[in-house]
Amino acid sequence: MADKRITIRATRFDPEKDKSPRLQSYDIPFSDDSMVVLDALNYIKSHVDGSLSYRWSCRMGICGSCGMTVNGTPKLTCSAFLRDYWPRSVTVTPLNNFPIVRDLVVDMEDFMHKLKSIKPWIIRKQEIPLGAGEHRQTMDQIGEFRQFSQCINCMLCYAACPVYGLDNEFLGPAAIALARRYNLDSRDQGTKERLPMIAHPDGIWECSFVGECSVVCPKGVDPAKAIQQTKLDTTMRFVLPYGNRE
Amino acid sequence: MDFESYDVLVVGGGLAGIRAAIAVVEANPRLKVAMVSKVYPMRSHTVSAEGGAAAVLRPEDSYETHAFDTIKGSDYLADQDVVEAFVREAPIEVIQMEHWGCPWSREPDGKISARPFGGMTTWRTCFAADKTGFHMLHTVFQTSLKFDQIHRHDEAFATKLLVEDGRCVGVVAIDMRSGKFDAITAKAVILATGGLGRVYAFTTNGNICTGDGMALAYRAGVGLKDMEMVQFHPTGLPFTGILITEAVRGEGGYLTNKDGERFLKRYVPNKMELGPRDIISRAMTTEFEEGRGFEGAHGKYMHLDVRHLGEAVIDSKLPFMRELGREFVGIDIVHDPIPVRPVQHYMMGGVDADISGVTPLAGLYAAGECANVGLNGGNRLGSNSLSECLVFGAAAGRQAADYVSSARAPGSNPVGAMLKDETARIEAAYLDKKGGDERIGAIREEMQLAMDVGAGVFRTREGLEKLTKQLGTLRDRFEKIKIEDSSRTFNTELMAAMELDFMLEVADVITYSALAREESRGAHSRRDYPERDDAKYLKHTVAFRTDDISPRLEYRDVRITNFKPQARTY
Amino acid sequence: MTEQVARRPALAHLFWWFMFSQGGVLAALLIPVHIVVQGILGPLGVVKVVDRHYDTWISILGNPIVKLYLLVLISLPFFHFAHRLRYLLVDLGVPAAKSFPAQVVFYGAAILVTLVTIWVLLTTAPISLG
Amino acid sequence: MSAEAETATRTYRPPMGAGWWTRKGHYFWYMVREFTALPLALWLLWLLYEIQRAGRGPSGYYPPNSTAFVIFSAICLPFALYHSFTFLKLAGVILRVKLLDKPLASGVIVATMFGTWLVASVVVGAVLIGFGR
Repeated sequence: MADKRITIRATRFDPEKDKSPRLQSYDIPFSDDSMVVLDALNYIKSHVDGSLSYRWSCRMGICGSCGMTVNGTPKLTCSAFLRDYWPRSVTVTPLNNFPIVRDLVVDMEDFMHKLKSIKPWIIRKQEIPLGAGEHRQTMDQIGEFRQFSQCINCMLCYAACPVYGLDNEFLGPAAIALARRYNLDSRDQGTKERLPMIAHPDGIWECSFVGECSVVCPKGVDPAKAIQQTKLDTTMRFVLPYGNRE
Repeated sequence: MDFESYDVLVVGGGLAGIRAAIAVVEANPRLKVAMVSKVYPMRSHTVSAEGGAAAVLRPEDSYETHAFDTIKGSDYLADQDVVEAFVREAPIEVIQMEHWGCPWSREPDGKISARPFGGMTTWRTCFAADKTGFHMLHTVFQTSLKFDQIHRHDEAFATKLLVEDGRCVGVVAIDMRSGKFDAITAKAVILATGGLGRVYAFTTNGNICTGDGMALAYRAGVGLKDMEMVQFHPTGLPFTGILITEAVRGEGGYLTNKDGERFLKRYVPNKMELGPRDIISRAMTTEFEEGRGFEGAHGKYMHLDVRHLGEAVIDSKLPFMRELGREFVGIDIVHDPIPVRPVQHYMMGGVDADISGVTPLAGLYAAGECANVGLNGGNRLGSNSLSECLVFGAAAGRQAADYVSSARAPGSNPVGAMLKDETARIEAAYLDKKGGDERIGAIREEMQLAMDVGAGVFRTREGLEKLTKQLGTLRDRFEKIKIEDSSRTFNTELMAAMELDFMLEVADVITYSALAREESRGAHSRRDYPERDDAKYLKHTVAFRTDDISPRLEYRDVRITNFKPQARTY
Repeated sequence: MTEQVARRPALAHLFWWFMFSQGGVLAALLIPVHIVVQGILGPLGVVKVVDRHYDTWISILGNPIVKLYLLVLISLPFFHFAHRLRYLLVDLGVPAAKSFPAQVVFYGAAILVTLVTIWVLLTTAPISLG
Repeated sequence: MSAEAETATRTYRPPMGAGWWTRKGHYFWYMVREFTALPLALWLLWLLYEIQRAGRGPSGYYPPNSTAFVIFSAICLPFALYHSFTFLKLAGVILRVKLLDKPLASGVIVATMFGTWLVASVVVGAVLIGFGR
């Protein structure tokens, strides 16, 4: 078999030198059908151009660091196979809607603040002592929130969300899905405490249900569903006479 | 010059590091904690742990059996007092995780469920489906967000421990975003930087597992203990090394060779697929050598077969495995066997630390995979490591909190000088260096392949000696590296160079420690010394850095309490 | 984040979203059949429709249940439309559509349509149960 | 990362552009969904006008039958159907209904929504046609 090759075009941006990002082309061997886009970037960094910067670690789709835009779609590059693009070229750009720090690295500090703001921890009126053992929780009760607990904070949903792109004040898909994860946990009593942040004008109400967040989510979290359900539940709290309860 | 100063500084943002940070502020809410991590904490490699966390929670179980299983699993190299304390603390920590929101899988009555695991005589591995590490890490990280006393320095790479008057008072770290060097000072430092799997080519470990904390401590004069004990997990996916959890076997999966035979009957007839990792990895390697493995595009492999478990069990207990199979191999594990082969997975050895994480250097503590507190000995049992991170992370945190109540704050004068020296060293060695022509990537790949061959599942004197020479050559070539990236902003090439520097250091320690242990114990299997030798080697290896190429090795007796060493058969 | 302390659930947003969703359901369930029957089949003469003759039309418009139905049919969807069109402007790059004055204009228009509908329904045909 | 470092480095924020919704089919169809509001609003305003016209008395009343009006309705109809289809489907996906303590599958809820649509259409259609002459 003749040596297969593939063209990778990657965003280059060094704030110390460049005014704006540009694309650089690399022609590299596509030596193994199991190669993913991340392998291609690693090949470039090891053998062609050591200055290409990007984040990655687990390369098994769970650490959430290698999210980039691949041919226009937000993807985890560790599970985007080159064979699905070849013989076309692959264009790798940073995740949309985030400030670019360097090359393929984006600034996600905004999310880190938002994550904290929704109080993603178990809130209880009365803590039970460790000696009393575990809270009882059935698999059905876990089923209520399991889907929303699968978020790996990879930021693909924020990159896909035009509402966030148009206005970064929007709380955003992952943060709201995680708030819902705790609200639905039978051990948690903090729904009311999270309400001011969730039902804020920059919270759930800003979402216009484009739904692309759920399309790109690599873990099936379905943040769009989480947001609409939270809108509905929050509304019911106030509309139904018995709704505003804990 | 003023530096950001804290009471306790935690290096590393994985399960052990975050647990330690929380333990500090729980012990004393007035303490200020810094957490320095080279990645955002939820990217830490804990996230990839799948199978579960061991703890005695069921009434039928007992501390004694958990302790015995762990000690036998360690091939009697574990310190038995440490193991006995560990098994008592583990259930408390697992309950603590439950209170913090970890979605543990449950029994019908709502209690935390458990599954069987390799080397454990009963069901005691608590799990959250097959994403246990992911759920635990996100739970503990998100819980840590409620403590305003914990100040995070995300994406900051620690390059050196600051040592003043014989005590550790902080680190020099480079902020990836700005490229700025900073001294972050504290009265105590807890290392929780994880493993070193990237020293090997075929590993389950993420890109970030480069042995940083071990190298930092080693360079500060602290010994590295039992570094020859490298765990190879029997079931990694060929090519990627992605881990297929031991829980697959725990839930009843079969390992079969190319004749369709469950070959483990020749090696661990009583435990079969639930044998310990070191023995099963050797069994697979032996089968490969004797021609009974499958031949694939990415080397030899075996089949891990769960088809008989049925879709319902797979989807409730092993959903992530099905996802990984689909995503990365293009198979549905409900209908197809999974190709697997042994893969580097875990480092039993690490920074010499005691039962409370205390190291010989005052003010320095260590916990998690980067530490060796004496729990895992020659072979760690699956699902003990997540519990270890919790138990010993918390212990180190409490101990450090106690220590800083009486320790004085570091002075800024010597720290300023040390920061200047370290900045100058890195600039001279990497950033301002001219004329190098060696690529980091090339040296790293050669090191990894050499380690796979020389310090793998089976070792020999010839292989290890050859490896020391190869590593020496690579070290020489490393002096001539070229950094193409001249930017200060998010310079991942600079970070990769410093990581490679650390890896070459720990690779050396692994090799020399392995060369000196002339016996086979746990994961350390010498072809030329196939028997365990309790008379000579019922001892920990402790390696110290010297100015010479090879480390100085000391041996320390293993602490035996209730379990006399006996033949290890399953 | 100090602003967090001051944050309260946005009850106005909650109310308008509630109206939006109710209007959306009604529009989805009812509008297509009206368009098909009154807008296409009737004018083309395919079927006989109640608004084709003055007396059938005026008599059904006199029915109080019909009046109520028409009020709901016409006014509620306008709260849906107001919301969507406001965000359509946001999507097209007009962030001013998020502002309070814009909310007054859009939701005010929906209220206006409601008032006009009430007036029209009350003045068109006298209420009769015949 | 410290606040100081954050301000020390410059970042590049790519502009979003008002044409973002043309980049992807999904975005485009979302915009179409939102746009349905406009034709539907116009059609309802026409209906309101029709009702008002009936109030002017029998002498000037003529049934609505201009070609332009049929064309206008024919244009509105696909938008109406698209709104109904998307709204009912999405509402079905987000609604959580429990029956005997078991959550109902969203497929069942979506089917119920479409069933309700069918029944409502038949009833309203029957009244509009049944009282016609």
